[in-house]
Amino acid sequence: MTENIHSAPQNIYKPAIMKIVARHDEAPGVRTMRLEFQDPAEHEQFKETFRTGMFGLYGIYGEGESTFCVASPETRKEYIECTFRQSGRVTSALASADVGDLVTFRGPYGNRFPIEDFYGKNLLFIAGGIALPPTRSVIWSCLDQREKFGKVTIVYGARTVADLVYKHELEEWQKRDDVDLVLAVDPGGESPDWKHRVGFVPTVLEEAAPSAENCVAVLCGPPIMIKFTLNSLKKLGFEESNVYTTLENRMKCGLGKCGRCNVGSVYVCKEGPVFTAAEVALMPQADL
Amino acid sequence: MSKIGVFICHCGENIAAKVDCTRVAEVLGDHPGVGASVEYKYFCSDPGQESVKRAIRENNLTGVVVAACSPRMHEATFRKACAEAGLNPYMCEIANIREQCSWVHNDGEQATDKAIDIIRSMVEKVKRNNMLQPIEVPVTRRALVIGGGIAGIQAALDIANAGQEVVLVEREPSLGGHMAQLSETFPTLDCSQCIMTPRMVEASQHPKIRLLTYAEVEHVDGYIGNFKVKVRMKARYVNKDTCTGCGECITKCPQKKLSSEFDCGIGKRTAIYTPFAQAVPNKPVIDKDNCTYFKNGKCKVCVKSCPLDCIDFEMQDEFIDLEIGAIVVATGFQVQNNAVYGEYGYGKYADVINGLQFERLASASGPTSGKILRPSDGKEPENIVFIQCAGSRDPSKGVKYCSKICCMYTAKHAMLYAHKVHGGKSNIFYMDIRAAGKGYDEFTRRAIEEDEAGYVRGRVSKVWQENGKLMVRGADTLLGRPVEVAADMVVLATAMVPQPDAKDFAKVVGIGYDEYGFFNEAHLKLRPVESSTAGIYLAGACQSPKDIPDSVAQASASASKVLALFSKEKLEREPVIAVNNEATCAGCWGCVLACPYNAIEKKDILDRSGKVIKRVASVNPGLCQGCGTCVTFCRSNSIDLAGFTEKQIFAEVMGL
Amino acid sequence: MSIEQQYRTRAKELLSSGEVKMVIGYSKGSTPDRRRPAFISTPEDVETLVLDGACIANLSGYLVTEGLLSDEKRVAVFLRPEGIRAINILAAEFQLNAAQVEILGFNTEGNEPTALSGSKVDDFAELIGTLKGIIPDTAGEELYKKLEAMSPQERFDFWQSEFSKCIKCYACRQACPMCYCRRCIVDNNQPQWVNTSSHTLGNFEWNIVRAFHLSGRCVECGNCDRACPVNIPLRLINRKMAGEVLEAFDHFAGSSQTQEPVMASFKKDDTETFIL
Amino acid sequence: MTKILYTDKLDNCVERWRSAGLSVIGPVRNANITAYRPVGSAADLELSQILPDRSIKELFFPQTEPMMRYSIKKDAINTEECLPPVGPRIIFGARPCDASGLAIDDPLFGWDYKDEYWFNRRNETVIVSIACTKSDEFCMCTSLKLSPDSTKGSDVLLRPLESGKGWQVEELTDRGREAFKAIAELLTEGAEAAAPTAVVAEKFDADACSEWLRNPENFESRFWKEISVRCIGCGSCTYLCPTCHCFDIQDEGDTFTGIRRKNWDSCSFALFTMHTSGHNPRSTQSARWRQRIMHKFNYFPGKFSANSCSGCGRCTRQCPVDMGITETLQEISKLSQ
Repeated sequence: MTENIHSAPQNIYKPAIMKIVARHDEAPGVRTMRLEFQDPAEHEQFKETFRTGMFGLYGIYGEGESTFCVASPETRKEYIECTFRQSGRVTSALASADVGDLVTFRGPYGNRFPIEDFYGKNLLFIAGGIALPPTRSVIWSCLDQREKFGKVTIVYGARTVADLVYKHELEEWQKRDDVDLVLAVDPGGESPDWKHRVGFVPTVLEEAAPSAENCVAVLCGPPIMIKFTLNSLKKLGFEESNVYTTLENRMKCGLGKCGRCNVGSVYVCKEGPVFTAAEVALMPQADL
Repeated sequence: MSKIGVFICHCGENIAAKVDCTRVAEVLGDHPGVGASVEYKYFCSDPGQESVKRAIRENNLTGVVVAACSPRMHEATFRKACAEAGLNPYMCEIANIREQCSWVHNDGEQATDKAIDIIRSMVEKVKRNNMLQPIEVPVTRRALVIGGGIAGIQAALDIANAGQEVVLVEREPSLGGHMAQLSETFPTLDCSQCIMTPRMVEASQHPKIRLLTYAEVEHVDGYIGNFKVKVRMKARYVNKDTCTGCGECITKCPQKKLSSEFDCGIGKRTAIYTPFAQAVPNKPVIDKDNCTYFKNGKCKVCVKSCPLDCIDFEMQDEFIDLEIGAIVVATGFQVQNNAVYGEYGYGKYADVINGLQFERLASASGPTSGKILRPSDGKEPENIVFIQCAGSRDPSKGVKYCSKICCMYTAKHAMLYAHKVHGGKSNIFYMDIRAAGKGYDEFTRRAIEEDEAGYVRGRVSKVWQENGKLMVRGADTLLGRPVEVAADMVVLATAMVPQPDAKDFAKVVGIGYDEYGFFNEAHLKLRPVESSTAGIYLAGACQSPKDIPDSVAQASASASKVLALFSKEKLEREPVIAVNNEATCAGCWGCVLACPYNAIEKKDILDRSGKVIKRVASVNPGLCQGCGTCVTFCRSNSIDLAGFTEKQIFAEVMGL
Repeated sequence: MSIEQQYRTRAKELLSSGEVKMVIGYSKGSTPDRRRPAFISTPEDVETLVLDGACIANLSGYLVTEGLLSDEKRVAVFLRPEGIRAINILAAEFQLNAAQVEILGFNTEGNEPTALSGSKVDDFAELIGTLKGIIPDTAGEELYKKLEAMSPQERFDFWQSEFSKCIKCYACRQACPMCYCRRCIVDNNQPQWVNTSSHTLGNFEWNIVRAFHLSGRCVECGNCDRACPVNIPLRLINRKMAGEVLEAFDHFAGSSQTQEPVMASFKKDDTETFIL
Repeated sequence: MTKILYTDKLDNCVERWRSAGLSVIGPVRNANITAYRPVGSAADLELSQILPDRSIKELFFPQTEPMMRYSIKKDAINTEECLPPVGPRIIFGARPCDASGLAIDDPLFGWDYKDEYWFNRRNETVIVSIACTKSDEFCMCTSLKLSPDSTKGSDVLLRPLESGKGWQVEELTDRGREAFKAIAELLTEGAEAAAPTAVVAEKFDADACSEWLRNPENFESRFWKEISVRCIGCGSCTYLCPTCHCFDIQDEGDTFTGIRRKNWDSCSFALFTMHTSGHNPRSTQSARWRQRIMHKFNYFPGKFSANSCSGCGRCTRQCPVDMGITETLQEISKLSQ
């Protein structure tokens, strides 16, 4: 686990005001927003502290705050990008916010992906559905300094073609010859012109069979996908300590106080959200 | 955030005289989420509507609030304008700053502040509006008319003559209703049967009308355009397809002393009978309760007498299922049982009769062939006392309302009596004479002036028998003295009341009724022929006491409503309906009980293996009228009303 | 044989014969004057059952625990008359099938429990009939009378002061057998009708909404009152509502398992002039 | 010789403290309940109850408190912070278990990020505890290595005199000494004996319990289901607990102005951990009760080196179904043997 890097504002619960400068609909109910700080000091603080893997609490006054990752990489700190699915009270309010509107952001909180430790290694990114955003932050952090890494493979699956997020970036990665992109949709989710794979992520991963040799895997997805994908990774020879994933629990404070994100003795908000598969294995599985 | 356009209408001076529209527009312009805020003299005018449309297009508005008059006036206008500009019409709302603001306030400043509040709260609502789509309901173009009296016949004929199918259900063995019982009708004194019979025949022979007599509506399901109706065909014990109506069986029936319903008990009938000579269909039924064969297992005289072998004692009630698009309820009325007036001696003295019985006495086809004879001894009465308001306008023993027709028919009775019994003397005790109607007042004047009906203003306190005479004691309130009249016959102008089973029937059909059991119209003034349930209309005295012209007029009005409904293949309905959140529904069925339209059903949620894991409420969008009763009842807060969601209402309140 | 022994024997029979899969009763508590709910599913364990004057909690709420009755097996439960009425309401509101409930009925006069005869909910119809309109016990009775005598303003002040203690834990709701909703109105945050904060407004909102939701449904078992960690006399609000409903609609909550909820049912002779 | 504060001087003390700018708080009985509340005079104090019904926690971490006020304009959002009302205060007559509870939570509110709502109040408050001479069957401080005269979390500890006429004064911290300077003249030097402290029997072996809880195998033990079957999830144990610190953040207001509030929340509530997706990591009441016990006696001590329980016993005392920490830990003690 890496050290916590945190800001120390006067009031730890006071959010920064952000302006929506762009928004993009990724999939039905899923939206990406690009936010810019209004207060230069707050922006400076963010630049100093933000590292890939950290999360924030995005909010609208009157509705509350909701936790999700910073989907933009640590190599691009001029703005914050976040991607969320409209489901609850806060995300519904965020979804109705338009370019030019103001929202709030509190963070960045939590730990980070130890990207320096990945230098010189091959990278395997695996994501399912709406869980591409945290992975994307790592992907861009690495692609923005591509020369420091070996082979880069991205395996991304979604339920249907429509559910794939970051479609424009997928295209971009597809075109790059220094990235190996494997796309898949669940059986029945393909469109007539779908040229990629059909199948569930674990199966597709095994078919694509990237080598575990000198390779770090970053895995994000719904709990059930993670469970099966970990098995597949094991089959492919990955050590649990070389597999990184993120946990996303309900949070209110993000600061290790409010008491609801704990899994066993772990405060996901402070000691996570990034964990190795080895660390996750030590947690009480029933509480995940 | 949304871009809401706010359009503040001056309504000429109606609004602008009190509300500072310029200030309102400025304040609203600064309201978060408002994309345009403008004022104009008349937004409902063509240029006004055009400017709304233009603003929607130019500013990419996501919603519209028109601050103007009541939504009753122009909601439809502006929703249409929005639709024409490419905006979902349900993203448009009206903020009423006229009836609810400028018209009711004196202080301009306060009115302006209030207008701002009203509009702001509506802006907050519109921000949370959803793009609703109208609900399309297919329409079965077949009408059901319940009740074969004059109202039902008229409605059926009007619909059928316009080319639409009609099923006409009558629970008695024959069409006709009360009008067939009447002698002459006011104010023209033409013979009721003479004008009624042709209509009955026309209805029975109309190719578009399916006539079901001796039949009752058992069950009504479904909703406007799509009712499913079950009709019970009561066993007639006579095969009506083969029966020619020759009447042999009736002549031969040994059971001859049964009281005739049609003659209101003053005539007799047999056990196998047709209610009256001109009955349509003119085919008998067997009164099972009084038939010797059914009682003793012996007789079968009718079987022997029938040349065509039509009698079938084994016959059972049958059920017919009908698909119906619209229903006209014309179930009529009854007369109150005057036994409640013990002091008038009704039921105790044979010669105290009610108005309907008098009609039968006066009717040429009645038991006395139109002669006015005392039921007790068949003598011609020399003196008759008519007592008006025998039940009506009497909250203590009778009903609170006015039965509307009694003043007129009592005048008519006095007139008929004068014409038939020369020298007969009539006294009419009345409270006041209500003769509003075409030719009505002239008619009562005629009774008084030409036919010398003796009108006494006052109430009768007691009727008793003395020396073969009925002694009537009352008061003449104009002269301020008690009156006592010795009469040979007393006729009570009995109150019109709903059918005794009207409330149960209303439950079957799913319509509302008032405290008496008269069916409720959707709006007393503006929707007088519609029931509270869409697709069900009312005609005749089942809604309130009515005379023949009123009944016929309402029947035709109902028919026009039905025909309007049938003018389209599909019905577009407001999508303002209840929606249940199945995830949080506790399945207590409170909503099912609370729903006045039977629009909520129980639905099973199954797991993959088909096992019921949960039962929840489910709203039928065709039936739901969007009244919101279920929403208020739902304890777990699971039901919401589209167009008026709790989120919207909450925002509206919080925006104030 | 004491009633306790009698019911232990009965419970043993029911479990041994497989007639019920579980007996919900009382066992010894952490102090001599406390009894705690006990869930017995083997005949051997019936000896831990206790029945005495300290057994006052209404156990009917446990019957609607998710999944308990879904296997269509039967469960026996110790119930006082209020508890039996609660079964009627739960059945009338389709939360359970009363046929699955074997009732071990008892009442407490003074400190000694007496057995109530009957085992199915309908067996107690007559008993329930006799309870109609009778104030069940004297708990809080004095205060109730005092409240009744107060002016509206005084009463408002009284409740304001009581509600000011509320800490919004919703223990009253959790303890109430009638609060079975999967999602309580206060847990609906879209919109958040009722504030979760324990300030005057939020406290009033909650307690009054609850009183309305229980009108015509509360059996006055006192579970809420006992559960309240800050001793708000919650039972009195519900007693008031029960009295109003009895007077206005002749409705005695839990009279039968076909009783319609008073606020959602129309009688045929009700006028319907309020529906347009 | 020790310093003694006689009861009859208490009114003067209250006066003195007040003139020294301290607001005085103590156990007060009102509307059928005893809670720590502002004291008008010494007569308001209810010191005879074993312990106040409500814990001391709410003076530092109230059920609801504003964090900020916001107002939304067309192109701007204004946030106005609401820091807790600052002002020195003295709590007279805290129970040692309550005072310890505060000390237990200090590290939680202070790790990495300092929660000012807690610490501003902590720093401004002098806590004068009174050792217990009475206890009831629910008290369990001794099982948690605390005692009826524990000094943990207190600035001053008072020991009741045998005569019942006052207290021996034991000043523990500078803050306590400072506060007692203001009433120095009202104290007497004396040798009067203190009443014996209450006897609180040890009910369970907390160490053995923690050990059992640390064993991952026991996480899935059937025990959790059995012990919590009657739990109705009402959460009053957590709301009365002096150490339970879970909270929620809620916005309240009309459309454009409002208050963001910090409100108590409870791990006993089903919705506490519910994800928006509907997935709930702790979906059963037994999982929630396990979390509560695990958190207090395994996770929390692992992080902050003390059990998150000061043994006040309120959880059991109030539980509508007669459950509580004592019973659970007693059972665990048995299992761990």
